[in-house]
Amino acid sequence: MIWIDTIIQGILLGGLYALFAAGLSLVFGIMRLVNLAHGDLIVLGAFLILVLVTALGLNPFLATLVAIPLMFALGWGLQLVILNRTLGDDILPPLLVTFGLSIVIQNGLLEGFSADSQRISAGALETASIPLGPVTVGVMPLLTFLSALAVIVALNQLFYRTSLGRAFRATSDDPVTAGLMGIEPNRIFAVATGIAFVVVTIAALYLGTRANFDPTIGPARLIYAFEAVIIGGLGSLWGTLAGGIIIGVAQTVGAAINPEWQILAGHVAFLVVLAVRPRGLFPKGL
Amino acid sequence: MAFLETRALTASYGDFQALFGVDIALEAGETIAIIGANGAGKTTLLRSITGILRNGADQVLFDGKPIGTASPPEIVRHGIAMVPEGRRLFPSLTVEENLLIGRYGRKAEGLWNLDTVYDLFPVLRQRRNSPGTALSGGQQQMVAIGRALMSNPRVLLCDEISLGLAPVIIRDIYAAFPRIRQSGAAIVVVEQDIGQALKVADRVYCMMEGRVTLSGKPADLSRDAIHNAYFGTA
Amino acid sequence: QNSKIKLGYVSPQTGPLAGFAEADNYIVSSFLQTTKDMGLDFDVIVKDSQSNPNRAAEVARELIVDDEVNLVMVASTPETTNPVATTCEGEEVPCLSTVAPWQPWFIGQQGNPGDPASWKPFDYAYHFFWGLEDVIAVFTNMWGQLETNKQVGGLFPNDGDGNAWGDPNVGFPPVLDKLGYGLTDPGRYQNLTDDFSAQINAFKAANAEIITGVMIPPDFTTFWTQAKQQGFTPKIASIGKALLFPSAVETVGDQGHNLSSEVWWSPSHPFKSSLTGASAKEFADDFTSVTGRPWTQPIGFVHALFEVAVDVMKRVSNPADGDAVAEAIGATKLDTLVGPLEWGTGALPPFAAKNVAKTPLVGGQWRLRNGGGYDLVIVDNQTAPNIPTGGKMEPIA
Amino acid sequence: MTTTSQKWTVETRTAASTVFAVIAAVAVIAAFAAPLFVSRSMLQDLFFILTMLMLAQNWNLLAGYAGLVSVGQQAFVGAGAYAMFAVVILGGLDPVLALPVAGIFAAALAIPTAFFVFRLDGAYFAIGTWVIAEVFGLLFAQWKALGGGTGTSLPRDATRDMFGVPFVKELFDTKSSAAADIVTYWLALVLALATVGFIYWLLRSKQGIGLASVRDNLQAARSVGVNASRLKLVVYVATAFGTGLLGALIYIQTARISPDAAFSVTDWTAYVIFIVVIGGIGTLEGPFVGVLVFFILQNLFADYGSWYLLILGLIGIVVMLFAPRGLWGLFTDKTGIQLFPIRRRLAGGPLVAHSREDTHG
Amino acid sequence: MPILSLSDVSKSFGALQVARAISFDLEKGEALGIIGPNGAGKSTLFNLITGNLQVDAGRIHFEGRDITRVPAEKRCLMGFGRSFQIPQPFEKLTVFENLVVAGAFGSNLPENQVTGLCAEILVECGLIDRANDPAGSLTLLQRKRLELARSLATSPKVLLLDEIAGGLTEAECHALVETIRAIHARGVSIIWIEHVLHALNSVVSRLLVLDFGKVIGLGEPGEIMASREVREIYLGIEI
Ligand SMILES: Nc1ncnc2c1ncn2[C@@H]1O[C@H](COP(=O)(O)OP(=O)(O)OP(=O)(O)O)[C@@H](O)[C@H]1O
Ligand SMILES: Nc1ncnc2c1ncn2[C@@H]1O[C@H](COP(=O)(O)OP(=O)(O)OP(=O)(O)O)[C@@H](O)[C@H]1O
Ligand SMILES: [Mg+2]
Ligand SMILES: [Mg+2]
Repeated sequence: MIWIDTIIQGILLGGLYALFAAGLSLVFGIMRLVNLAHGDLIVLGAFLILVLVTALGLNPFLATLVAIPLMFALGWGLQLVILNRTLGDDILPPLLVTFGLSIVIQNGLLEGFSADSQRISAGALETASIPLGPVTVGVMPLLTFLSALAVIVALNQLFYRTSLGRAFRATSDDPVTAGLMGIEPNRIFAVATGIAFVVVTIAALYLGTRANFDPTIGPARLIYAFEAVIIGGLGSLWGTLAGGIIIGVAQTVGAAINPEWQILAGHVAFLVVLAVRPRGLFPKGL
Repeated sequence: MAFLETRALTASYGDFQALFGVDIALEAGETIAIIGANGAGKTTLLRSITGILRNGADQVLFDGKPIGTASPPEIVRHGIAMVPEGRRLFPSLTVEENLLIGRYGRKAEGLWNLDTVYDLFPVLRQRRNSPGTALSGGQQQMVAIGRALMSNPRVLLCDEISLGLAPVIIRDIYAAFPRIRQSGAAIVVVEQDIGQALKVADRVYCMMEGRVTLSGKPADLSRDAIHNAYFGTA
Repeated sequence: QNSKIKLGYVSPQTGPLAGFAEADNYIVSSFLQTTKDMGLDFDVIVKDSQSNPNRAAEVARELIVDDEVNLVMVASTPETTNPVATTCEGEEVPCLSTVAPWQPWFIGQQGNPGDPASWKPFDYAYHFFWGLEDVIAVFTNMWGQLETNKQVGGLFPNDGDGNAWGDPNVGFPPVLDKLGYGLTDPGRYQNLTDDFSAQINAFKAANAEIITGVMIPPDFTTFWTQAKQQGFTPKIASIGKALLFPSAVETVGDQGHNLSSEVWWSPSHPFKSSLTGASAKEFADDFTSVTGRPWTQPIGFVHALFEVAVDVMKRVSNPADGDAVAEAIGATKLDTLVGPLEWGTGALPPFAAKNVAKTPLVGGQWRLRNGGGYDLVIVDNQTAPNIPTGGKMEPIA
Repeated sequence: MTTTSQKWTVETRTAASTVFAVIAAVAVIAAFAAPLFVSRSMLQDLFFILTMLMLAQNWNLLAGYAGLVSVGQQAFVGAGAYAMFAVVILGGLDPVLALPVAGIFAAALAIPTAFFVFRLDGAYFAIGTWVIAEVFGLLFAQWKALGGGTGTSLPRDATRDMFGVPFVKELFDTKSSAAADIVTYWLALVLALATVGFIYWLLRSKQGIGLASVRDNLQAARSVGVNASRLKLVVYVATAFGTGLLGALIYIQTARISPDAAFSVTDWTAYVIFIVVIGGIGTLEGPFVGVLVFFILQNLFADYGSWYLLILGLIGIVVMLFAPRGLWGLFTDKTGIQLFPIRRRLAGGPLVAHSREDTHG
Repeated sequence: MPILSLSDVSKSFGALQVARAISFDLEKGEALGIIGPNGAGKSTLFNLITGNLQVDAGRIHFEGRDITRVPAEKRCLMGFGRSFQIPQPFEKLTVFENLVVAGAFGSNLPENQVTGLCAEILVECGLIDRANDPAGSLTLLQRKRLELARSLATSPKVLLLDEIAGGLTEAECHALVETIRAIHARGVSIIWIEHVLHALNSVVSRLLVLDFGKVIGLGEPGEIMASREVREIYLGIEI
């Protein structure tokens, strides 16, 4: 009984991590860009939604819809102006630049919003739940999980059913030859980052409504997102979902044994998967 | 004025200079061949034309316009398409997707579309849903050519399309050339297979160590002259 | 005294603990104004720990070595006070700290926290605040006002506060046991955990009607939200640290009604500043009118730090004599904005008596205001009857 | 092969390096004498500079020379520091003697760690090392005898009676804490010399040129007999040793430890990466430049709180975008000056070109 | 006993089979030539022999020992030296340093003991006047010479040469042949992949023909060149 609940809560938590990770996975998969600012960008998105909610009195879901185009434009511009210059074989430039960005975002938000804990209010939804047989499932966690699922299905559709998706994959395979097809790799990358920022905004909605956030909490969640991406396998979005779920379930199961092991269990699951499958569960090209 | 022209074209990879003032000219509808030993700079020449290597603006002219500083996608929009050395199919795309992506940057109307490419290389129609890299080398080369044709180019650059192919397959591929010429495209073939090159080309340029050492009509070139141009004189 | 007296002050002005330091500017500038008016020549050098223990130790060293301050003051959570106090002790410079229960402050600075025999008092580090025994008393007094099954669920993280609260010798467990409460303590969790289902399941299984613990605000929100989703609603939730600030309570929306917490200072405390003579109420009102922000508990204590500093410096002939200053701190007897302070006398175990002065603690509940927002109402004062209550303990609906 | 008995020799020195060697020797002597004539605060600044320099040199060896971009070096800082606390508090050892213990402990941890992370490449390696460091932090947070998540402080007497402190106290006639500062400063100075000396020696040795070849072309290096994975492992373990030892030294001075502080990715890896990259990765000189820049920035702006960090972030971004080889890279590109030359120049013998006919007789 | 022996060595890249059950022996002191069309799998075969690639199936023996799973660097120490078809210099090192790496690691000697050896090889390969220049600044021909020089510095027992004569003038080609003959005369066994057949045939005593990863001929150069199959494959290149 308790174990079923533990697993279900773990899967739902995994949905949250997968949602955090999906944008990262997209960017990592297409341009091998390790974005250390991803966690802070989610926090930035949450603040944007918060501002829209408080300033315009919008419902958080509506506010997210308003935030999405803004964040898309931000991602697009960021990639075009800064991140494209860092791409290449060497992994250090993107690492350092996005780390710098992470510091800039965190401290910029601190200046703008102070260190106060904030939360986006989702009203009665916050504590609503649905009884599902022996377990009770919170509506927000469920929505989070379903959103993660929807994001991953949508990204897969985009990837495998559209001409833009073909261009993404081609550029990711071989940017030089993609250029010979008339694809501008820099613009394609900018669009990809823009889309990743849309996913970031959706993640921000759930980060902001789930619990408190403040300008400094980004990095703590980043590592789980990275773990999900890596054990999922480079470029596999379903893998990212699976990776998120593995970490989520490992955490709740670890906690059920003893809360001391909760976070450790997630990391250990990550290391175990890597020891067995260094390229992740579903590496591209298999 | 020639249709596509390079003037005193130079190119380097870092410290290493690969081209030293190359002049070639291509007339509309014409097919030229560029031959030369390994490392002579043939691929480098094509990479310069397609904008992968950037040059001085006036070092490459197309229709009289300087395009030396244009990026590869801009070159594609001008109507210059390339079949790159080593085929370079996109491994995560199927055969059909590989073909479709050829239209991404230039959706010009013309003879070539999925159907006509499949007519040209019927075997591809059967394999349309396999990953491009699961094909045999010859079939991959067909995809690479088809992919370039999908943009209905005005100039088609082919880099060593017979490389690594069995003689029969090379025959099949070159058998497609007359149809490509009929569609109006001018063609540059880079070949090490001199016999093949001489057969399809209207004119031939021979390169050695980054320079053009010989040019002319196939019929006018003697074996010895080609040999000298290839390896230098003793 | 004609030479300038230099005070160093370390607090977490940025980073996750910044809420504790939000009144610093206000307090320091009004302090400088007041002392100037009194004809005293004080200089205050403020350093930001960035909520980072490494940085806290580093800036403490800067204060001592570069700025050669006469007294180091530090406030807010063991993560800030302990590195600073340790540094001062090593440097033989007097240090005055507050806003951390005395156990994590004192025991946390001992080489081997597990071995009480090895604990030693400090020569230069002095502290004033309440201790775990006080918060335990306050919480259990509040619980005693209501009818419950006496089953308690504990939420103690693996940090300075959590380890002290959950400690089997000095923390909650032995006292609750003695008072007949059953404690379910699933274990120390890490801060910034995303899921509390293990704890919720354990509490449900134990049928806990009371929840207690010392949590950081984001974790409490996560826990409380998830508990509600899982249909777990205790009658009482008395949580330390997480519920200090109104903004933190507001983050749980309407679900914050009747959450209870420790109250170390409020505008209704019947104390006056020894510096300005302002009552707690006047002080809080002035803070709000100057900064536009609501009062919070730490502001009284930060002010009190400066009160003690002035009092001590008045009593020493040479402020640069660290030993004399330290001795003077130990001899302080002062009525401050947070209550009367006196070292060496309080109800403390012998090892800590020298370095710790205790301040009163009462219990309060957050009540949802009609127009939105929360009020902190003091509901239990058995531990300090001179602090008036504003109501009675109510169960969570 | 014809073996003519020409006297071929190899040179590495350059004019600049000779001049520099002289200046450096003077500087080192001055540095040792520094406690005589600089203020205590200056001494502490120097200690900070030296420790950051060593962390940076270690990371530079790892990432810049062996291509192992780790973002998890805090694992070894923390492990070394905790090892020191453990042997001092629980074992009663002198903190100075605890230093090598800390280094060995960190190196010993590096071996099982390598088992995991060496299966990974590039970005995966980077994230893998980060996760391992988190795991270490969480595990040490369970060590109740050292305070668990609360952390603990070094007993006052431990540093007061530390090796050399009573002596220095006598010698300089100061209080214990100042004497301890002098001792830790000297230790840092000796270690810094040893670190730079070791790295320079390594780079000039056979193993160093092997590393350089691996960095240039892994396949070709293996084909001429360079055991790339062993070299990388050796470097990884050696830097773990150095980093762990440093962690212990730093925490002798800080005297208080907690898992969050000792395993802080920002303090022990991010700033270090910043230093190396600003200065110039893959050069011995780069970390010197970087640490000075970092120190100056910190002194100028650290009191501005979040603005300081914001500026630091921006500078990092700008340098990476516009001077990816760092400030020292810019300087050498302009001047060609190298202070630690590792080029082996062939000299002697008739360096005139021989035609083949000559050699084959 | 043959110095090198391959039995049923196979290798695929995904669906592409580049070595199909290749078996042959190399006698000690022998010089063997390999020819075949582009993409036949010649360079891949070298990579399998030197351990830069792992075989999918089959065994490789060196001096009677099974070395199928021995890593590349160990094989080099055992006595394999190779050149790469596409030169792979250590670009940031000087020409001399390129040889020092090979000499010190490949022959497992202290660095200072290989100075003379490296210098002599540079003289022999005509690179001595570029000794102190970064290898990245060499021209293609010099890079190819560096490949040869570097492989010699490892003091190989078996030397694997991959297309080192392409693009040389007659005179240069002649000098190269002389150099290789001299190396051969010192007792080094040689396998040489080359399209320049006249150069190849003046050194090797046997030819192996690869096509689509299969051995389609192995024997005397004269005999092999006479076979119809081979002539057909080289149809294009014979002007
Ligand atoms: N990316 C590169 N970096 C450095 N040098 C290069 C690069 N690509 C080619 N070169 C060099 O440039 C010269 C010309 O090469 P290019 O590829 O143009 O020759 P090619 O005539 O196409 O030869 P092949 O017949 O082998 O294809 C060669 O010496 C080659 O080594
Ligand atoms: N790492 C690799 N991954 C996938 N395919 C490869 C790889 N290396 C080589 N190939 C393919 O294997 C085949 C054989 O290549 P190889 O280089 O062995 O040919 P070769 O006989 O040396 O040709 P050439 O005469 O042109 O040098 C080619 O089709 C090549 O594209
Ligand atoms: Mg080419
Ligand atoms: Mg080859």
